[in-house]
Amino acid sequence: MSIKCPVCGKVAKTGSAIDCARHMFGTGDKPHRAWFESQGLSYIDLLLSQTTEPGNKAYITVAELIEKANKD
Amino acid sequence: MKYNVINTHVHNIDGIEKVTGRATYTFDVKIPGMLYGKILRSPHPHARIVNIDSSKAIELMGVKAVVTGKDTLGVKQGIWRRYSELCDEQILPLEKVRYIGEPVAAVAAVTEEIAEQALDLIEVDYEVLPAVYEPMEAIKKGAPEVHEGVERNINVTRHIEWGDVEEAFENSDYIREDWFKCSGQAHMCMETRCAVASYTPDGKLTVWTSTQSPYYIQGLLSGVLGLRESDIRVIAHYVGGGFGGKFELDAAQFCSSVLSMKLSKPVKIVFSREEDFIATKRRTPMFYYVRTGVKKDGTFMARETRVFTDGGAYTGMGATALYLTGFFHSFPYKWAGYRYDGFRVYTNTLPSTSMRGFGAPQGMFCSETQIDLIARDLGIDRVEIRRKNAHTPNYEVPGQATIASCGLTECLDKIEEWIKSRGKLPPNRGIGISSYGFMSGGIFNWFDSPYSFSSAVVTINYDGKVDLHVGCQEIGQGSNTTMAIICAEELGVRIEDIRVHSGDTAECPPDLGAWGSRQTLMAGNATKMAAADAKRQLLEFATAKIKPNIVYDLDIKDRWVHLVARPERGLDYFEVVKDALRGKGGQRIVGRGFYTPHRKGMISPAYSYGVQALEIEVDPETGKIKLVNCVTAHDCGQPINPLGLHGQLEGAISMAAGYGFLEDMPMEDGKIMNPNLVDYKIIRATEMPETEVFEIDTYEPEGPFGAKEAGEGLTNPTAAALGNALFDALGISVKQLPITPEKVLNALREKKLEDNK
Amino acid sequence: MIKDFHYLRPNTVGEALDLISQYKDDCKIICGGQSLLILMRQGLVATDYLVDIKRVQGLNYINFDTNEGLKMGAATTHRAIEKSALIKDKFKVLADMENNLASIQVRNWGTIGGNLAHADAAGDPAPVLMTLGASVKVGSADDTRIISLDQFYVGLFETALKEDEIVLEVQVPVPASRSAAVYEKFNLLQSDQGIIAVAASMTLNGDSTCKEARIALGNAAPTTMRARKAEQTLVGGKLDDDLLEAAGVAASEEADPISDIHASEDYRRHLVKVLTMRMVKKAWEQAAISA
Amino acid sequence: MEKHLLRITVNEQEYELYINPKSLLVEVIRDHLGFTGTKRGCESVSCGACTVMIDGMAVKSCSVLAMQVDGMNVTTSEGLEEKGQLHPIQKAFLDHGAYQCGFCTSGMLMSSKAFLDENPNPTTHEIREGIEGNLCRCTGYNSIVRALDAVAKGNYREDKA
Repeated sequence: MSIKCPVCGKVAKTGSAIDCARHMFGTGDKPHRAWFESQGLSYIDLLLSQTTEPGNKAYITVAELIEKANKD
Repeated sequence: MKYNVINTHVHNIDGIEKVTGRATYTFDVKIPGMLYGKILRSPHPHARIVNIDSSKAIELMGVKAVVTGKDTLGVKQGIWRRYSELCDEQILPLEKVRYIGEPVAAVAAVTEEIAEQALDLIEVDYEVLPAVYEPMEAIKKGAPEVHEGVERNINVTRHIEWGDVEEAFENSDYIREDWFKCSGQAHMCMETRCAVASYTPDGKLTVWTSTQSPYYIQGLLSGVLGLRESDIRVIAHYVGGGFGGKFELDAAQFCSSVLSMKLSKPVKIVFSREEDFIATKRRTPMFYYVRTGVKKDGTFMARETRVFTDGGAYTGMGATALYLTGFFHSFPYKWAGYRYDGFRVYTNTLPSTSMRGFGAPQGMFCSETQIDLIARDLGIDRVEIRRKNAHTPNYEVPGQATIASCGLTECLDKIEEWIKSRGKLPPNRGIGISSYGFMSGGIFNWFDSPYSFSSAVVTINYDGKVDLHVGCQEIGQGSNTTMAIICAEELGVRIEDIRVHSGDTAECPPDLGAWGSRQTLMAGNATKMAAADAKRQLLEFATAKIKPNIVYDLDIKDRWVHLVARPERGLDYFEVVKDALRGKGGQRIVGRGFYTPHRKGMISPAYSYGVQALEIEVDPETGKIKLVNCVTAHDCGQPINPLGLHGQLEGAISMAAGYGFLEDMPMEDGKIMNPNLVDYKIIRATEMPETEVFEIDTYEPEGPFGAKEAGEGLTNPTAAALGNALFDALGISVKQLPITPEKVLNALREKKLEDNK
Repeated sequence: MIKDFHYLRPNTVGEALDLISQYKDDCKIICGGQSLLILMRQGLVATDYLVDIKRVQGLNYINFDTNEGLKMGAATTHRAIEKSALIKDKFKVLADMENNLASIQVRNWGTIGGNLAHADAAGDPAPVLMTLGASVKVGSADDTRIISLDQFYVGLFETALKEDEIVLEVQVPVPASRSAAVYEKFNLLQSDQGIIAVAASMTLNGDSTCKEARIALGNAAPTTMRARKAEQTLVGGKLDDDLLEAAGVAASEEADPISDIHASEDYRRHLVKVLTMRMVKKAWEQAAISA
Repeated sequence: MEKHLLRITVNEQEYELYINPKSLLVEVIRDHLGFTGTKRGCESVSCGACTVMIDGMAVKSCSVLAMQVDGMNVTTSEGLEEKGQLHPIQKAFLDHGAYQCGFCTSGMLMSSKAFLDENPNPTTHEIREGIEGNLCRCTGYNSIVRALDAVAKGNYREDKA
């Protein structure tokens, strides 16, 4: 199934959760940021980990939450 | 186009003074009754000032005054007069200190020695506060607050985006992520920050100082001292270097002024070299995350970049550096989708700010290093991949910039030729390349100046000598000479006919000053316009005298006023001047010119381009790098002063190569560990590589005679070229500046481990 | 700012030594002052009396004879040593070392005696002179004595000089036949002191095996030091990669370097190894072809 | 602190003055005698901006007590001209743009003069070693090397006559 952005409903071409996460990060406007906080995450801290540590930890964490959000 | 003065061999017009020791810098200024000031600085990175007791100091024989924040208006100042929240620095803070070396008090005494002794007698009662030194720490929840109420210590954020970035990534065949760390760098002007302030009972203040922008200093002093702007005269006839570190208000200027106003006596403050290292500002350290998507054939599709910069204790010009690093990180290539998010974070360290390149060297180091890695991953030639994506004339960077002239492709061709000409290199040699580009002056007006960005006044005297008054600032880059050349060319006289007046707000029109490579284009346009205005007036009289068929045009070349169509028919320039003066009732001929950019995008009216190749030799046993050759193909539009241009190029290489492998400002608990010229390494004559430059001539419609930026952008490529040369020589890529021998060695060890896998 | 002091400028060595024995701890000696004045300006050194021996008669000379060897007055400048035809001919390693010591300006005014007495472990002359088996003649008002450079350095910026003694002369014996000495420092700027510096002198037997090896390390410990373990691994050996490796490893192990902003301890040890191997090899090869 | 009598010749003019013996040569030259062409750029004898010639030798005047040059001859950049004529090295600096902000120039000129006096036919590497004690943040040195090379090659010889 193709994943929808839980905030604006955008569907990435690949439909993958990870690309949806990238979309949410990249857009990064107030509503999208708010969603991170609503999930008990911190947008800044996720950015930090993405910016400082190799690997994709932040995107993956968010992708999992998005999948979860899409399920329910 | 054949010119008489432009692009000819011209001596700097201030050369004689400089090679005979006659040039008088602020450092040399001595006036009757002058006192000497010294500044007491905080030993703590973060502390509340509870009390300052200067009673003992004031009793010391020879001490005339001690001032603290309480003796000032307590204005939080900055160049950001349009954005008051970014004006966050009290030069003598009232509440607390935020970095080691921040001023807390200043003393004036009859000698420097007594002033220094007095500092030891001032008792400051500090309440030491928890401090934070790394942006990645400062931004975490619960980190100490550098400025009260600034959440997560985030000072400014900048976002740049165009195209559909997600889609561009989806359409990419290959995506690469890299992490980089760029260090700070000291401007290290040979003349340290210094000022002589003289306040007189008539309420007027004169300040001799070492600055890149007398007009900014005049305006800023007016704000912090509560004086009328025009009652402040700022004089900077000779300036011992600037490099982006001398257009903000500094403690030498502020404290000497406050002391002088208190005493109505001249006060001189000269920073020691150590003060200049620990208590001015520095190039902005940056953490870069870069994710880039490309097609199999090397076409750049998408780039997403996140940057955290170490802002230090105050904003300085760091907010602009944060924006420009993000923009020039995309430069000089075309991207279907580009997204940049930058965060500037306060820490309890020396504030960071603009420095030659204004954020671009960091952005380009990360970009150009990754491009070489991508080229290797895809098996594409490194010149080819750059050529494929290069900016071209009349390209528009969506929503950001409109490019007119652009010689990047020609530059790449030239450099490719040169690399081929080197043939097969001996072992442990490598050549690295980096493209670059830069702005020709920022369109930004954070200062909210009501004046034109640049102005010029040309006055022709009875004897034909021309007085050119400009507000643009000579700091060694040769702007006085450039303006003299432009004026002489436009007016049709010789360089020796021009006398340039600059560096004095009482004599010269306002001008934003020497930063962002703006003067050749902006002050150059103003000067050209003023000269044209004066020439028009001369030609009116000449026309009346020659009485040509009115379809004929007149012009002046090399002091000969003539018909363009029949050059032999004309008059001597000096005769025409004499007649014109009489015709004007004895008034000297005065021409006015001014320039302010309009409808030129977000950044600059024009962009320079180039490609640099750096050949190095590495000792694989020690990791030591030796610079061998540095060749640059350079599109700066129409060169105005070739001698000055070459000097700018070589100077930029020495400074930028230093950034690449030598210069760093390591800290422990907020304390800079190398605040002296023994431990802070600067390239000396023996470390400088041979240099060669190919001028790629283009014509920039927005620039005077087609000229554009020529000195600052050259700081952008060298660190990247150095890293890429190491990659070429040994196949290792060091992503942390500076690239020290130890880092090279560690990278070699890691490579061995991987190769053995 | 420099603290006030009484300035004394004796004309003869005798006068100088009398003043020093009179003021002892209360006086400091300045010769070239290229290092001392920096410390005084930083307030790290203050003194009541400053005795200036820069122009004292009879401290500025370079002599050589085939029995006594080389003798240099303490006030001989670095530049004089660098330029001396005699030294270029008999002790090329000294001239080469001087040529890379700081800048011409410093070499023009700074002196060999002052440099050795300053006892900076990163100083260039000490390791070279050590490998050449040099000694210093030191004197007080009462008498003079000879101290081998090996015994001269006792701690960080500390020498074996008594409070009333000064360095008068540097003595270098005539090099043995089939011997050669070389020196290299690792730095980022050519005129800098070494982050690590290594000097080596090799003396060979007729069969080109190692008869004697002297290795000295600069900036690898609180004082300039001999790498004796490394030397021992070489004695009797033939020049090959394993032996060089062994000597390099030994030197890097007996070194006692610090970590600072210029290099970590590990990296310094690595440099000791690399430079030791290079210097031993170079000296060995030069000795082999030397008469 | 008792002052000492200093007899010193600067740019061929003899001076006698009483100074605190801790005065550095650069302080006497700049502050007492007013030859401000000589600059100061550091406190660590690193930058060379204060370079002067003492009896023909290039020396950093911040690294020497004035009393140590008692009775000696000092030349600063102000002493290079002869009868209003620029010295060949000064002309070469102009022709080659071997200065920008100019703050290091006086010291650079004195190192250059002393170096070429001693070594009139240097290689370019020797020239680089000759000025390595002088920092310049503006030029990258190569224009200075070209200027000195031109003087050494005799391009300004007619000026020397």
